[in-house]
Amino acid sequence: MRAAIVVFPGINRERDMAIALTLATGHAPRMVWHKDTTLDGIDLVVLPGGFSHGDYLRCGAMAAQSPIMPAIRAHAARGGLVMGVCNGFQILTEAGMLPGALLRNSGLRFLSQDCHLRVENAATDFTRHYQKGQVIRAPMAHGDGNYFADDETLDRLEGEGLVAFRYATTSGEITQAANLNGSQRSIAGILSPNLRVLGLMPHPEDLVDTLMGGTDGLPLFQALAAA
Amino acid sequence: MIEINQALAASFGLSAEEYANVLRIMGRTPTLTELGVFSVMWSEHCSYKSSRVWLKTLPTKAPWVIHGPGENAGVVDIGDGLAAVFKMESHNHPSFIEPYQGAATGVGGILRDVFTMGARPIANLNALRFGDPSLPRTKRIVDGVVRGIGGYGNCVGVPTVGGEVNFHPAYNGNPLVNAMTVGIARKDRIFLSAAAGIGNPVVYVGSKTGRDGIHGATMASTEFDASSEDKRPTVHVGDPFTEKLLIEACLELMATDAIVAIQDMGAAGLTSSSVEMAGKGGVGIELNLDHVPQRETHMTAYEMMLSESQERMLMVIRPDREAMARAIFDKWDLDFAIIGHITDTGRIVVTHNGVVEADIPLAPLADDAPLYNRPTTETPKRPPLGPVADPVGILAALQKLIGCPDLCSRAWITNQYDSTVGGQTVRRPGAADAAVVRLEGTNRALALTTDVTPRYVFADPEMGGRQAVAEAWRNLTAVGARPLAITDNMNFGNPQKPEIMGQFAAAIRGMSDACRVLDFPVVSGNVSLYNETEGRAILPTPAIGGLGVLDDAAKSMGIGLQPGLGLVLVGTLVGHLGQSLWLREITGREDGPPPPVDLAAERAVGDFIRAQIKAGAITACHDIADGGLLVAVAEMALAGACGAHLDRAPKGIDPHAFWFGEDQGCYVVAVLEPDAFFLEALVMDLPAIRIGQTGGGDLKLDGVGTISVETLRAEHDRFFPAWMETP
Amino acid sequence: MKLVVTVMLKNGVLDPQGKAIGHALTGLGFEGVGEVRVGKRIELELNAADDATALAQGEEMARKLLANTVIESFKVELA
Amino acid sequence: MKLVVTVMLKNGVLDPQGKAIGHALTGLGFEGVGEVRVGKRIELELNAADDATALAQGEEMARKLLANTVIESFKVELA
Ligand SMILES: Nc1ncnc2c1ncn2[C@@H]1O[C@H](COP(=O)(O)OP(=O)(O)O)[C@@H](O)[C@H]1O
Ligand SMILES: [Mg+2]
Repeated sequence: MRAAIVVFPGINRERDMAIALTLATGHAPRMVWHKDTTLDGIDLVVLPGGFSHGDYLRCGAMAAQSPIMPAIRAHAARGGLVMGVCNGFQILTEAGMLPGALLRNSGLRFLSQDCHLRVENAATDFTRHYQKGQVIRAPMAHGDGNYFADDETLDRLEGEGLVAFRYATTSGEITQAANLNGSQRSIAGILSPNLRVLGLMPHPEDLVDTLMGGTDGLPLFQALAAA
Repeated sequence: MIEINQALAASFGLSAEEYANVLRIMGRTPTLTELGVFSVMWSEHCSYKSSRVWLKTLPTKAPWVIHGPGENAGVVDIGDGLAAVFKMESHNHPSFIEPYQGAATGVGGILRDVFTMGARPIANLNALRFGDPSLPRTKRIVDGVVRGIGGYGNCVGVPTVGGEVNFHPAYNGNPLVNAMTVGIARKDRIFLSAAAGIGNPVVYVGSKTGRDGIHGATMASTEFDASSEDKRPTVHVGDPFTEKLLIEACLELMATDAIVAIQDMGAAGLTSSSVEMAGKGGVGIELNLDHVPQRETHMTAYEMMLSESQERMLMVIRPDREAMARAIFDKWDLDFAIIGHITDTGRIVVTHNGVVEADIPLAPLADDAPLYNRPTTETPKRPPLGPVADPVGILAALQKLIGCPDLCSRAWITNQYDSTVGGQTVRRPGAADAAVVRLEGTNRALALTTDVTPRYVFADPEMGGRQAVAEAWRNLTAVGARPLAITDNMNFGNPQKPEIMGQFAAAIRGMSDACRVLDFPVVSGNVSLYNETEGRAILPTPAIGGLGVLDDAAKSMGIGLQPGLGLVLVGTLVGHLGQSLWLREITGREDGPPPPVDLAAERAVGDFIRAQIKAGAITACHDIADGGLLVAVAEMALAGACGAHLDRAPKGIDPHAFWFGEDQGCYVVAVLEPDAFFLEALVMDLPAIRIGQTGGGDLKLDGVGTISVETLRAEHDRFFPAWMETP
Repeated sequence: MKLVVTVMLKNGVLDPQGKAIGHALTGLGFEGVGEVRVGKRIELELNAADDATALAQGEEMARKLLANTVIESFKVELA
Repeated sequence: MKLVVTVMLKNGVLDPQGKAIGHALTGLGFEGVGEVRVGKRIELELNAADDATALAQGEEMARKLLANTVIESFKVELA
């Protein structure tokens, strides 16, 4: 697994992501500058979390116009793996590579706390090491994670099994209270139709070490390492 | 043209005597820009004229101290060839004027003090004091300050891992926002600010200069621009995105050999950075303001020298590295401009549009800076409290205390701060007595805390100063860390009042004693005076930021209980209710002396606790502080979602005094083998008594009653959301 | 010349900020407050050959960057 | 009736967002982009006796809640 992390100005979880990928794959990912234009020899492209371009205007809007984006699109079009986490998810929606948009959290406050995710589709290169219906814990840290799409899009995502994760209670129930940011249908992560592009808001990369409180995020990286 | 005279100098904040000194040094009437330079360099903020004589008495040395006070931040050796760089700084007044931007730029400023020394910031903390929660203004300030700290810290990607929040009416018109940053550098790669190398270029990097925060006194001089009042608020707006780029660009350049000296542009921006760099290096400096990147048009020399625009740095670099340095800043889309060079004249010379706007000898500017030994009066000692009856009972008091603004859950605040970015946060806010952050790529971790109990300092400044340092040391100890050093933020009222200066002097004495006995020197700090509104001073608040190290991050200790353990109280608890929260919240009194701190006992008990944690004998540990023993146990129960069965209070002490007294130097520990633990304590001749057993979902107090942990949680969690999320 | 690009959330996209403001206004005692919606006003100096060019450029800027047409609608005007 | 309250940062106050947008537009190849400033547009339905009352209420709302007059200026209009 040859992974690359795209470094947009203002992102800040690239180191966390590199640690998780290194742990799972045994070697350090390549760091790719947003002004680069090629992704040769890469199997997995990761768009990490943070505040690209300060999250000014709209989260991810300016990064979605970066010089590297055509190469990422081409990589996805070839069936390559792409994962966008938090700001990375926002960038993927702004770039139109995943449907919908991420609006301001419904409570209008930044949310930094652990949340629980129910794995909705375990038959992907990202989620194979989880069971469908399994509940995992992950830290969230965002101000704009409120997933929005029109009903038609939501129905299609659900119908085609493209919802990867939903916010849930510890026992796996989908409730309004567990849906901390107000996302439509409690959606926390979605997939492209070929299941090779994943966007999700919470941070599995920050829960890969018992010292930091758990390893619920590790199977995702191990699955990728084996993909 | 504006006339330069004593009246103008007075409006710039210079006294008649100070202005006479300016005239003597210059040998002529200064220009407006020169007067501006003197006024900011001799301001309380930059010159420490009221506090310097006292600050000098603080202990600042230890074998592990690499740089004590005098640099942008303190530097201590933390092993493995690494150094921790840290400092705390206040942004009190700006946060009152505009809470969001005031707090945000406070975070930005302290970050720059740390990365300017070559350290990557790895953690932020803060110490906040607000007024009476029942005032609408307090709510607005809390909301803005919390959003501002989060808005800046989250964006730059430095986890906010700890802090403290208190409420008291003394802060109604003057909240305190103290921000602390901790960074990590290789200990042989620390960057200092002393300029060197005659002819070396002086480089300006970061954001462009605007008319931000130019001294209020000048604002009133509308001659500069008749319509300026409305256009130039003194508020700074922070740009955390640019700060993030600045961090990355500076650290990238610091990995090379290009930088000779570097200094952030903080208060009094270009003036203090250039004066201090040249002054410290014993050289001269020449600036040509035509080359300063400007955001606004027609800026004068005076405005550029005094602007406090954020996210800017000044460097002296090697001339042959200019192209490489420029390329790095270009890559990060930041301004990079050579605005002058180092000279051998010992003077600062500033030109603009071909005119010399300032030409000042640096040595007298620094050496003849005012220094005041202001009169002090001692705070009278408080008489002992005497007996106080318990009007409500133990469990009712516990419920009230655990939910009161000073003790309730801070989750509403900490959940707005990104505490996990970086992936190294071992102990998040609320999980332990100090935050624990691992050093990436090592097994080591830093423990970090901020502490002071202002009501103690107010009642007895010397004991309160001592307590603040002792509590920081204790909190680091409770997570198993070796306490190394502190930074401090001295927030006081008007130093021209002898009783305020007396508080300051006594607090410093108390702090110094504690630092000495605990081997816990001061390596950096900040002083914020004149915290008064309408003649009413804040409570004296010497906030302490403590730093300790753990050789093994996996050995850090939290406060959460688990079932099946013995609960032990270590330390001498006599039930001191003076200045306790119980006294205030339950009887409405703020009376009596604060609890005494016996430094020798503090040290002995703390060293024992640390050794026991290291030996693996302890499973959870919490010091006794605000609210006393029972609140400490309740917090441990909440953190671990596990109850406890507590024995009766010992004979000879009132139960409410036992459960709620705020005696110092005490810890509650949960241990698997109490007998072995008692034996260890006995060997060391330290007081340790069994107080109960963990397990179940309730706190059961023998002879008192039972309350469920979930009931406590409901009380604990209620205040902030109920207060802040209803219009 | 100066362009003004106004960006508002489309109808049907929930606007929590607008809702919160409406709530707060009512809480402050203002009566008769109905729906509140919050959008952006972007003012930009532009050096264009003429008004029509400027407006056309503004449209393109909005479509490419200033608005996300999945959730937002926009309007471009000369100031 | 419908009120529109426009809130902009005062002149001279740094607008980091506007700065970043200007930068991005130039990066996208738009030429001649000068200063960019970003503000808020708040549209609100209001049930008031007449236009003058509505405008007066809007002013008060802006001063009390919608604008931060330390750093922002505002304008109230009827839509
Ligand atoms: N209360 C204090 N205790 C210890 N050191 C202090 C204190 N106040 C200021 N200092 C030290 O004095 C120096 C100047 O501080 P300051 O003016 O805040 O620096 P900066 O301009 O970098 O913000 C720093 O080295 C700081 O650590
Ligand atoms: Mg500094």
